[in-house]
Amino acid sequence: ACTSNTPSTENEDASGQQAQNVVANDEPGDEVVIGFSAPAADHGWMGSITTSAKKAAEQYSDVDLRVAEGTNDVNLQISQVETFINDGVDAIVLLPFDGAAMTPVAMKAMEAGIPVINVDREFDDPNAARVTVLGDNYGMGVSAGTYICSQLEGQSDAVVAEIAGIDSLPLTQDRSQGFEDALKSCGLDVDNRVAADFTVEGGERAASNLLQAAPKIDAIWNHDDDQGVGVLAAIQNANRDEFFMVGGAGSANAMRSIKEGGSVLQATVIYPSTQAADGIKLARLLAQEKALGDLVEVEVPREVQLYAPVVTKENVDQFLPTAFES
Amino acid sequence: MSSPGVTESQDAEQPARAAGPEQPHESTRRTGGGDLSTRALSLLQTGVGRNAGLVVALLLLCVVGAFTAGDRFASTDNALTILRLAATIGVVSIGMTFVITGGGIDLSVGAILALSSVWCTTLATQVIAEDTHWIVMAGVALLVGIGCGLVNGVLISYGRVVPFIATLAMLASARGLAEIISLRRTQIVTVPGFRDFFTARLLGVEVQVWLFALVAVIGWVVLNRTTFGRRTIAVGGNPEAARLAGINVRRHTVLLYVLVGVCCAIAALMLVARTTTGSSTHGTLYELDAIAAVVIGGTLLSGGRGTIVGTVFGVLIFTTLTNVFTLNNRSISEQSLLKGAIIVVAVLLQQRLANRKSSE
Amino acid sequence: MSSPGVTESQDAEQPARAAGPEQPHESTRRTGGGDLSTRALSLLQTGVGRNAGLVVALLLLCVVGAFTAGDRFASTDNALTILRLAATIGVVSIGMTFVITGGGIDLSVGAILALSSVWCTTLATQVIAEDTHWIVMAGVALLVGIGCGLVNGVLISYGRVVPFIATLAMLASARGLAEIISLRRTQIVTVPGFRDFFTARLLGVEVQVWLFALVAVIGWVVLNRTTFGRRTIAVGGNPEAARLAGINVRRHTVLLYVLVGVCCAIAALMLVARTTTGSSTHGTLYELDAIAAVVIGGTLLSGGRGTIVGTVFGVLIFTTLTNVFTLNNRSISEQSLLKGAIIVVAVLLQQRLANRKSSE
Amino acid sequence: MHGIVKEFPGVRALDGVDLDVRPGEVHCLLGQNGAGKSTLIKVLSASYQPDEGTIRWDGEEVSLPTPVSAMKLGISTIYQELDLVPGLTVAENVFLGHELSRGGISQTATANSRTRALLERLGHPEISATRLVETLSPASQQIVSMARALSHETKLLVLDEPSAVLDGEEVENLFHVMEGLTAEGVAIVYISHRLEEIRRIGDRITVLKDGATVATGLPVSETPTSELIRLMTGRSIEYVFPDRTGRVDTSTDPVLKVEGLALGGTFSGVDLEVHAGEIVGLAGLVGAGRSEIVETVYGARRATAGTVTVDGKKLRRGSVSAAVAAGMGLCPEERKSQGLLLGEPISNNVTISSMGRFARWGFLRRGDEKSEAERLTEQLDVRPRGVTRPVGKLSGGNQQKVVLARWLLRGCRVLLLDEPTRGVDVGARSEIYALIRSLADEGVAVVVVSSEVEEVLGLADRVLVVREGRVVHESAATELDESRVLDLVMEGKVA
Ligand SMILES: Nc1ncnc2c1ncn2[C@@H]1O[C@H](COP(=O)(O)OP(=O)(O)OP(=O)(O)O)[C@@H](O)[C@H]1O
Ligand SMILES: Nc1ncnc2c1ncn2[C@@H]1O[C@H](COP(=O)(O)OP(=O)(O)OP(=O)(O)O)[C@@H](O)[C@H]1O
Ligand SMILES: [Mg+2]
Ligand SMILES: [Mg+2]
Repeated sequence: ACTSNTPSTENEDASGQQAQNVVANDEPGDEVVIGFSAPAADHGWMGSITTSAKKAAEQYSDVDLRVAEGTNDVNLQISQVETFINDGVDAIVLLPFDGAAMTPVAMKAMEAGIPVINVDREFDDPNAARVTVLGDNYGMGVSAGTYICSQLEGQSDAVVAEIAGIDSLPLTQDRSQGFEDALKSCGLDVDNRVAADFTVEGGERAASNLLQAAPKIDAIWNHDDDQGVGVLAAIQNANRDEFFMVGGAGSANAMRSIKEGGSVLQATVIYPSTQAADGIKLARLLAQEKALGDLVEVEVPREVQLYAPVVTKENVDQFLPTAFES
Repeated sequence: MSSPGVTESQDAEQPARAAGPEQPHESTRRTGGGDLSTRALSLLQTGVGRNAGLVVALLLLCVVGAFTAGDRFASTDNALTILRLAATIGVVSIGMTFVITGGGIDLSVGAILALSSVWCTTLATQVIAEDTHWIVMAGVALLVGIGCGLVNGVLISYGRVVPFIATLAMLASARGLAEIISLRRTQIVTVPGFRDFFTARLLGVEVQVWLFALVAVIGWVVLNRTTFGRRTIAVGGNPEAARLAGINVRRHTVLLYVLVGVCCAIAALMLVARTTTGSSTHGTLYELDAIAAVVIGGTLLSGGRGTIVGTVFGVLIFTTLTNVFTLNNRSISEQSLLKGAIIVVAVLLQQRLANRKSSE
Repeated sequence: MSSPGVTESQDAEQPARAAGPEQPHESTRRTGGGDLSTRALSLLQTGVGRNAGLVVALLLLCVVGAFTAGDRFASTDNALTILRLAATIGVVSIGMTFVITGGGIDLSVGAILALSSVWCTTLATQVIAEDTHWIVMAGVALLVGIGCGLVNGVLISYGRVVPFIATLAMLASARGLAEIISLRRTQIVTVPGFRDFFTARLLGVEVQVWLFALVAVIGWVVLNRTTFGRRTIAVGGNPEAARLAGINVRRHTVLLYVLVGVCCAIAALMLVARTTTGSSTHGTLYELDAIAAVVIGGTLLSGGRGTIVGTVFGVLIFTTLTNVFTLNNRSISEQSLLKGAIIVVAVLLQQRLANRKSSE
Repeated sequence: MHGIVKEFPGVRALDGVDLDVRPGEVHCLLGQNGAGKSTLIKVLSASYQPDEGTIRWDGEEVSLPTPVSAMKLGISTIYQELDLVPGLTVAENVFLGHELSRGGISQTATANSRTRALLERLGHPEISATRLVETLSPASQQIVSMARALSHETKLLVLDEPSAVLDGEEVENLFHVMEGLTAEGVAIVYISHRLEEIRRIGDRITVLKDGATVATGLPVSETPTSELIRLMTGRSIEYVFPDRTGRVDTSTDPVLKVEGLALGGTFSGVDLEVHAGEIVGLAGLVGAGRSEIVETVYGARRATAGTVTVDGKKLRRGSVSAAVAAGMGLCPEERKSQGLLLGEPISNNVTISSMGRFARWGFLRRGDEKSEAERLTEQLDVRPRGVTRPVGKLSGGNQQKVVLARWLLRGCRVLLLDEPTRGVDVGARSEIYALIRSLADEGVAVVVVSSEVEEVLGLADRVLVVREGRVVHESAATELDESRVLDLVMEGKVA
């Protein structure tokens, strides 16, 4: 049985591994104050974003990380960034609730000479960030769609369902768009779509209703492994197993389940929850005016886009160590 | 009341308000009287009469569901799905009915639920439970619910903090504590027996649904047939009169918040069983959902009058609504746009029909 | 009060409740009397006296902030940051104060704000605005606010739907509509002048902060010095008596909801300028924040007594709290755990101090 | 009770009061409005804790920390303000706090039958034990309060102005019950402003003035009324109605004209004309529908038929605003729930209907407002002085004066008064009568509803008798006497 109640050992492993690839850049430098703000940690992935950012900061004796209260109110998030600016931090790592809405204040920070590292949700003006660390939401949808296409090869009448996250977020729109586009390329489409809210409970509720709506399903893509726990519970409650499911985000739970086999969950698409940790690392380099060790460039690049690979039973061992516990 | 004109014209210029009297219920009890022999019948009639609007709204929803989704809606499985989803929020709403009838309000139900679910699924609890019996987890959840309710009740009764603020504070604190305890992780249940118990079927229906039914029936009996219920209505309707009649208003208020805490704990156990997890995100926005179900059901937000049957209908209307929408593959935005309209129509319907009834 | 025992024993068994009278305010007006010559002074005293607890709570917060964060807290820039944050929710809270004083409640403020922000930033609106003047956008926002308020008000006044339910329905519908209009995308403002106006500085302070101050002052004058304010208090305190005294209670209720709609529209404009976007996610949970600020400020949730000064303090306490937390780098969970405790302490402080004052 | 002192913020409501009550007697408590009668009995029932003083029960000093402890001793109280729970049935209200239950489950049937028995004993078998209390008229609610008091093992029964909402026949009924109780040895403390009632039922009298005992244990039979009035008020008042001065000019058009007014099944076919300077009285039993008639005239209830005309202008149905704009004013029957904003200062309650006068572009001139309010409250002798006091803290009679002051300030063409002297003391009563008469003399058309036949006859120029929703008789007041009115009022009932 898998349980997150035994995280200590695995986690130590994970951070231990991170600590192993020490490079020259990790030598202590000038003291750096980094401000960090992210949306409310109301689901596992977002919680892990903050946790891994903190963990990354703890690795460095020269980083002083200031974490603001997670919030889904752009007004409040703006004021947090303003506080950081007043504070004169050396860099700001910002995962905006809404990229466009946070653009003006990011711009203000840049104008004040504070580099902003934009994580996950993009600003609508490239000049508002020094570096952008992007997960690939569209790409995630494409990966999931492509995988489902490959599994359902030749069944043009297959029923595909989608359980999205919070529907009013731009990232959900992007994922769904990517999914739809990928399915289209193999002649499939989304037959049933529901949205949950990234929580276990929401996943269970949405999936319960979805399973009633579609008496026969061939494949499900669930945007988020955290709500996936609930989705799996609902599937179990309904005694259904005629389909396979692809997850999203890549939680350790999901990966362990994939590794074990025997569940409808066959694969998951990674959406790295270490983005913010990367953001912290980049912020430190920027503030200390260092470059990325493995590149020839003397400056940190403008944009880093992370890859959204599909994890299946075959390659799960490779990803499990860096997966987030939700 | 002999003429329909009287009630109507009486409040001719009176808008609905939180603290004002509400029309539909003015005469509910009166019709409930009568001879001992015909009591059961009149009881049934009262139940339907008073809730005529809700019954009609629910029926309408079902008709729409059956028309648009056919057998997918009108199947036993689907009915059970609706009931399963209704069970958790339903139990919380029953508790909320008591608090609101008693003149209070509880915004912390969702947070208490989350804290209960987290605390009863910690590693420590589960280890003990595995060595002994899953009932330990239930005990922990209940203790957490009782504890939170006690804090709410004491703050409100003895600290004289208004319920809205006291429970808002509890909402923030309990969720914060749940996050600290769980480290914001989803805690998976491994104790055998726990999940089996709640999802086992009895006569083809899951235990959690039976549990909801049981809580509703007990709630009805307690509110309508016991001293505790009478006093709840008195405390909510006229606390000064209740005090002068010798009721310990403070203690009773504490008990009400403990009661809702217990309901949250029961709901937490049901949710843990259904999702196989405890999590600090469980029960988000339950406070609004529960209050909405209670108020739509016809309980006065200002206290002094409550109806368990109405609350059950309120919960069923909301869950059926979501179900019908999903079966029809509507987008969330359309759902919420329509939801607003449907709520208003349900309430207006309920008012008109109840007025009609009471004037007969 | 010569003996403290009196008030205590009087409500010895009376817990705080939504609909009950609240002690701290019972005698506030009385101290306000006195000679014409000393009016200004006594006014000031009343203001401080009545809000003594809030003032102390805010000061304590500031002391904590200054101690833990030093100059980073106690700087003009930081003060302005707090005020900017307070401005949006503050304007909404002023409107909410009126509705609550008038015996109602509005759960739809956040949704109205979102709908306003979306509608005034649609492509069509922006194209017209670019051709003419950004004031067009402001006009659209105001129309949306007024329209939503009108629907709320009419449903409550003439449809006799309880405010909680009517505005809950509006919450769902307005947000759904906002999502449909914006296609759930964030709409970026390109009209020149619009943002410049709201973020321009006057005497070193942004226009939006001035706007908040202006709304607060107007709100205070209207509530305390005009017939409209007097009527609001009457309608909230005893609608039946107000009606029999010749006040058109229904029309007044509609006006109150329109007023809060207008406040939401103003807040929407401020938020659009601040974020350069209109979005259906703007203003999430503002309803709870605004109600909390209003109630902490000392306005009775049951209506009939309201204080604008208290509301402003309530808003400032909440925003300062967030600011101090941010500066101090506490974990998010600890923050919400503490937040609950601080809310309770602030209310208890307010009560004790107000009681003391009134007994002098 | 000895040396009882009770202070409220700014008011010393009781300042060393003594009271002793013997078994089997009816002890009457007299005093002007605000003298402290209600406060005293609330101390007795442990609703308030006294600041000083001692209470002895059967010769032993007792302390009463909670209302329950008083009840345990056998003290039952009927408070001046109705203290029932609107959402509970009659039976549930009667047994509130000492519910009949087995293992927590209510024994509804037993409670109902015992309630029926109590109501029968009180002479009101027509009140159903299963009805919701809020649907009852105030008079019936008062009966329910009585039933509740009797449901306890009572040794001392305290009644605070129970007769205020009752009419003559009801009061007589009440007295029968009281006589039955005293015969069983129960002591009764009885508060009323109607001196003739005290003559009828009382044994001994204690008089309070400004929170202090001025006389105690006066035997009723040996104390003349004028003496009582002097003790209460400190002066001697002729308890008489003002003269009907001028002849009313009935040749001109009436100010208020009501034709064929009807309201659902409550009343129908009411015609009424009131001329300038005329006082018209509506007499009838409680529940005859008089309150409904004036409320419908006022537009507070929407008439189902008929018209109301003021100064030749027809009023819109069901609109209070239209009535007020046309110059009508109403002093409602229940001042607490219908008349006043209890938490608001006296001044705001006085000026609420004439705010326009103090406002320029919506802004109030509060100085003028306050001084006008002060002028009027002084004119009406509202006590204690000071218009910034919340009106809810005034005694019942003074609250009534505040409502009157409201319409005095507005200067009405038509004034509708529903039980204007309910709960008002003798001194204030004659002042109010004089005031009403002087208003009429200034050309106001006045309609007075009263359950006291004497009052209707003494005050009104013309009297309408209402029975079961119909006007059964109309004539000049001088053509009627009390027994004739009583006959008219009861006719249907007796037959
Ligand atoms: N809760 C209170 N707070 C402050 N003052 C009060 C309160 N209750 C009563 N008073 C004051 O105490 C005094 C006595 O009031 P009380 O109600 O006992 O008079 P009363 O003799 O019963 O008059 P009435 O005949 O009009 O009922 C009045 O001046 C009143 O204003
Ligand atoms: N809230 C109510 N609901 C139902 N019936 C009522 C209500 N109030 C009064 N009634 C009924 O309406 C009729 C008239 O009542 P009401 O007592 O107001 O008459 P009234 O002649 O004004 O008597 P009084 O003014 O002396 O109390 C009675 O039959 C009464 O029972
Ligand atoms: Mg009294
Ligand atoms: Mg009457």
